[in-house]
Amino acid sequence: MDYYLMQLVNGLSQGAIYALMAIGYATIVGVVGMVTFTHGEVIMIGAYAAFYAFSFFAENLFLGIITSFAASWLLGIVIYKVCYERFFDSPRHIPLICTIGFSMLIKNLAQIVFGPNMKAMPQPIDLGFINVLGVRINTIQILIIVIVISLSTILYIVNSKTRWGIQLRAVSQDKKASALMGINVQRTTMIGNCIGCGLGGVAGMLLAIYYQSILPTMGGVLGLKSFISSVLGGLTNIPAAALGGILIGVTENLGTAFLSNSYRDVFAFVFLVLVLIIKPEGISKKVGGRP
Amino acid sequence: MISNTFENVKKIYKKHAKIINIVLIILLLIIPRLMPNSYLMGIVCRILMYATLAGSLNIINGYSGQFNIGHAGFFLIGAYTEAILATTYGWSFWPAMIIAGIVTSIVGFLVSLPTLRLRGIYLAIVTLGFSEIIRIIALNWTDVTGGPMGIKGIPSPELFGFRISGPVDYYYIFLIVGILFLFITNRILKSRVGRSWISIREDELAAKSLGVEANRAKSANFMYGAFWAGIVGATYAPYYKFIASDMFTLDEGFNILAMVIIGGQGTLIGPFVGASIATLISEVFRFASQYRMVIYAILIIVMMWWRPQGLVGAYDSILAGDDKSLKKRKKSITQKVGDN
Amino acid sequence: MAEIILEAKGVSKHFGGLKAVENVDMEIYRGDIFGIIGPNGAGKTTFFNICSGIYEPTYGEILFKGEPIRNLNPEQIARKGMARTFQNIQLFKNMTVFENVRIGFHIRTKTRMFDAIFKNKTYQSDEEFVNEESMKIIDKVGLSAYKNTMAGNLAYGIQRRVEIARALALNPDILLLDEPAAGMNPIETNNLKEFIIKLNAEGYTIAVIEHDMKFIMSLTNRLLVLNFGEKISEGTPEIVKNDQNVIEAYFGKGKIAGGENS
Amino acid sequence: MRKYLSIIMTVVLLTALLAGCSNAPDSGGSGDSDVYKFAVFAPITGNYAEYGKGFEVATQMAADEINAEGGIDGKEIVLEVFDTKGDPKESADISRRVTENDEYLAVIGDFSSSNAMANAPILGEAGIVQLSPTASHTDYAGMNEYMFSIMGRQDGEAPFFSTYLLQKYAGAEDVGVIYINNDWGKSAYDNFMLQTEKDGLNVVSEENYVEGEKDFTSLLTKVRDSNPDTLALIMHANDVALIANQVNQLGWDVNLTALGPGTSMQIIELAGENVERLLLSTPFFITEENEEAWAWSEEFKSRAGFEPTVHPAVAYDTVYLLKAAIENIEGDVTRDAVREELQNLDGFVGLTGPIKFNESGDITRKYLIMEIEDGKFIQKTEFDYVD
Repeated sequence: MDYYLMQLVNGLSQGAIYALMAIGYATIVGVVGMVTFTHGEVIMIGAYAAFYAFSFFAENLFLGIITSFAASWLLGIVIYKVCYERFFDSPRHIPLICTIGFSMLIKNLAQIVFGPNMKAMPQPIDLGFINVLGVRINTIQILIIVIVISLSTILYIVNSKTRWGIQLRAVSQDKKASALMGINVQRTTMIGNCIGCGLGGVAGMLLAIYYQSILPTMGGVLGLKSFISSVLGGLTNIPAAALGGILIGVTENLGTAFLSNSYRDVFAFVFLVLVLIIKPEGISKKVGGRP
Repeated sequence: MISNTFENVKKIYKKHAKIINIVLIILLLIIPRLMPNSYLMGIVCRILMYATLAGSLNIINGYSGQFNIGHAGFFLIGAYTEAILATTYGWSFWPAMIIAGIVTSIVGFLVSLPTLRLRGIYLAIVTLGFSEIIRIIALNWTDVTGGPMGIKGIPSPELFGFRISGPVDYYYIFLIVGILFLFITNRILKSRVGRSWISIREDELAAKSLGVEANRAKSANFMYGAFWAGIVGATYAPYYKFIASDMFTLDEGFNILAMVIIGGQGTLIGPFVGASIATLISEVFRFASQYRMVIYAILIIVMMWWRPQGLVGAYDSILAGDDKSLKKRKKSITQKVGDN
Repeated sequence: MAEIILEAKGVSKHFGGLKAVENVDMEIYRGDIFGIIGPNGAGKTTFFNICSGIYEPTYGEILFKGEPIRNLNPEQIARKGMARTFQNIQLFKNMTVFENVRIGFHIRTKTRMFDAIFKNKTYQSDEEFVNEESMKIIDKVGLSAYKNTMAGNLAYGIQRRVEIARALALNPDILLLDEPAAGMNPIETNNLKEFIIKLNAEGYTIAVIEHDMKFIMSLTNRLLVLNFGEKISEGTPEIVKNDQNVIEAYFGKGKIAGGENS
Repeated sequence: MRKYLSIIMTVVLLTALLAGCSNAPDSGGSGDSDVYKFAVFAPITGNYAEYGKGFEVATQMAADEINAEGGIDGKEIVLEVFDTKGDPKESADISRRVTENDEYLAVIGDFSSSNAMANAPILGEAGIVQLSPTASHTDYAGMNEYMFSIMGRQDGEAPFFSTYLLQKYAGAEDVGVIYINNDWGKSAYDNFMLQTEKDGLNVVSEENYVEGEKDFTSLLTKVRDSNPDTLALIMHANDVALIANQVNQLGWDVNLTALGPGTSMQIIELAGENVERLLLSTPFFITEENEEAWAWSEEFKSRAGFEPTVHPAVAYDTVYLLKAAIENIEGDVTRDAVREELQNLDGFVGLTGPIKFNESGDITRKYLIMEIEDGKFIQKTEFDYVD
């Protein structure tokens, strides 16, 4: 019994990481209205930004959060300019290919600039743990969950309470109408994209701390997982994307627990496909633009 | 500019169709004699292989407007089916190839079932998931697929007692597969079946209101595309004589997709151009060493900026978007459509 | 009395709490030109969408040639002989007029993949049939001049005609036209009216949605009036014209209607 | 009908373009030029770039050293690196390119078994040696007589690992096995399991993972549930480090042993204290005590910018192996002669230990036991190892 509880906790904490990535992903897709394959690279850049901040300045968590957020934000601007800006009226596969090309570009540049090898991530926080019902939970796991919850809350408040968040939502629902209402659609979209990227960057830093290592190619699998998680949540719904991430994490870990680790990614995908077949729009109702 | 060139080429071609056809066929047949260099022939073979593979993806993405990004999965099934039949059961290449195509097309049918309910990016993610699921199964089902050890020693095909191996011989197989693909696909596209696919791509609701059974047509379309992916996979396996699951990753699927889109969706010629460009770029920039893929990636992006509908993509399609400057050109181009 | 070709029995369609169509009965006889009118948002298009299978009715039953079709999807209904046009023109904009019409022949041809690959008899006779018949229809609708023009590049009024031509290719028992005169100038409207009457004379049963009273009064022989999703009147133009409910809907309360979208 | 023929035309045009722009291999070269040219196949880009870079640096290091000492019989060694991106299709095409150019005496590489095996028929037919430092597929070297691998056969290391390291040295009783699910991991695992059965070692749990996995928590939790006293990790350095870190996060007190990473400083750098007391089997070791290897490691680090793993070390040896083989040639230096002498090479001792090829072109290495103590590798000898 303990064993399955333990696996459940593993799943939850891994799911929390997926959730964090998925929140960023859903924000991007929600406001831009296009699917992106650059998110993995955004995550990677965030992790490397924090890595260099830790190495050159101080091993301070807040410094890490700010640097990774800022670096990914900047990358978000570039992504917006390269992959989205001129393609809002184009068929959707075109920006999609652009993002695939861009992610290839960033990944290969990163291998050249950062070096292709795996590096140890400095640990800005002490790795302690607490025991809950006989299950050991690490500080970093708690930290991740706390950050996921607080970021979702902040995002929710910004989105629903501030003027600016309302603009963001308006743009994500109808770009033309928003433009008619005097909203600067281009700028709002770009900022929305940057927020999503920034969140991805923070997720990257946390991941790197959690796994204590970074690698230029770490983004590939992670980007895919964030994509899957947010699809499960209907792609644009932020809380549902977070829930989707957690569900994927739990599915993977319980799949490993009950069956075999060899098919780990299969569990996630089969679960996803089943959900999609039963509820074609993911676990939530459609909110905002349909990508 | 490019499109003008193509239009001109087409015009010239139409004028002297017969002579050009004959010259072309002779040229195609003697290319290996003109280029006895097997490195270049190897690249030509790779281009031809990818061209047909991208073409088969184009059937799905370009002609029925569905969105498949996991084409590597179909490719894998074709390759493994042929390899298993040829090594474990000692089948000869030709029947194994057909069976590979059929098996892949059955799998294509199964994958298409969710299309009854899903569309757009949701369908895309199902195909992506399918591609990974298939790959992981191939990696783990050791008894049948050799698991991580892959399948080695896949025998070369034989034709009238000749063993076909090496790119110079194989060129003809890839060429025949490619030409057959174009020939058959062209016929289908110009029939009721092809028209129904295109009508679904352009406006599914309207197509339905005209009695086109969208779901059946989409399934058939998926099966047909998958069939050719299986055939190409089956020719791929004995060409390299060794296959393993790491040859069919998602990146490979993205690669095929990029070829289709660079070349242009919705035209038969597009994927061929895309496959050629993509393969050649990655070979020509070999001198750039570690910057090679950086250049490749930049070129993909530049291509999308410069010609989003692909180098020779269809103007006369919803896939080209709503670009006003394109619309003008559409008019002149569509004059040709009436006479087919 | 003639045979009832399309019949609605107590049809309702609810979207969540919104009652777009509520308990509507309708009978269309073979050979009629049947009109459905009502102010904007009265549920006319929704009702059409139910008849053609795009929506499934929440309650009620639709009978087409005496058969229940409520569970059929649009393509099955089209096969049974119902063709329609759309309010916001759903042409294949990137295809020529000729290609548009050819797709209309889908259900009347049989070519399958196998036939196409070998270009056998089925294929050949099908292609011949389609090409000939398409030309005939294009001529009949008066579109010969635009045969090879991209449908999306045509004027609005002509696009409507193309849509009708495409629907005629199905050789339908009934033709549903959803606001065919919308966006047309008076001359075009008049031409359209004559054209519809001509079609009717050739034996097509036609149902028309319209909110232009004048147009429909002079065109149809029977009418159904919807308001807020409910039937408020039915009968010949004469009866409807004098119905108090209709007058109220159009001139009285009609002004404040429009909170919903059909 | 017309359309598709115009397509053929485009293909022809593009082929012409291809013929024009790819610098046609100069097939005029001959064996008696004044350099010895080797082709190095490595994944310089793509997901295996980490290893490709190591290949590039290590082989160049060896070539530079040899050339600084006057080359082979006065002739310089020239290496030409070809990027294969880890894609067997590219690798095969590059192989053809090499076969058509007489200048290349032998091929060093490719990194992955998939690629090396796709190349094998092509290079074998042309009669060029493919000396892969790392291709570990059990069937690779036997594919034809021109194929060589110096990774070391797993029917050597895995039984050693089971018998001497686990049973005799560590005294393990209940072992949990985790292996990477690729050709190398699978064959090491299979050989390991055979030996454990003979040795009567109790394997309580066996799990594998797909390459690229980062999160081992659930897998470790599962293995932990079966209560092993020792974990046998069959994988490369990065993954050993990740697992060691995650074992620590789980707060699990278990003995760690590893087959595969060798004495990579990478492990210690990535996992620090968490790999303290990790036992591993290795054919050679890079420690400060082993001066030659240590100097090599320092040099590699300054050139590549990261710590060497076992892969660059074996890549480094391949160049010296070819040198030794060429020096043994008595007549003309031809591709066949290189193969002949490589096969017959005796008494060669490289950075990674003695190398002698068996019939099929594989080698069986001798292994040592190392332990990490205070962030350093220490050789262990106190066990009855029958040489």
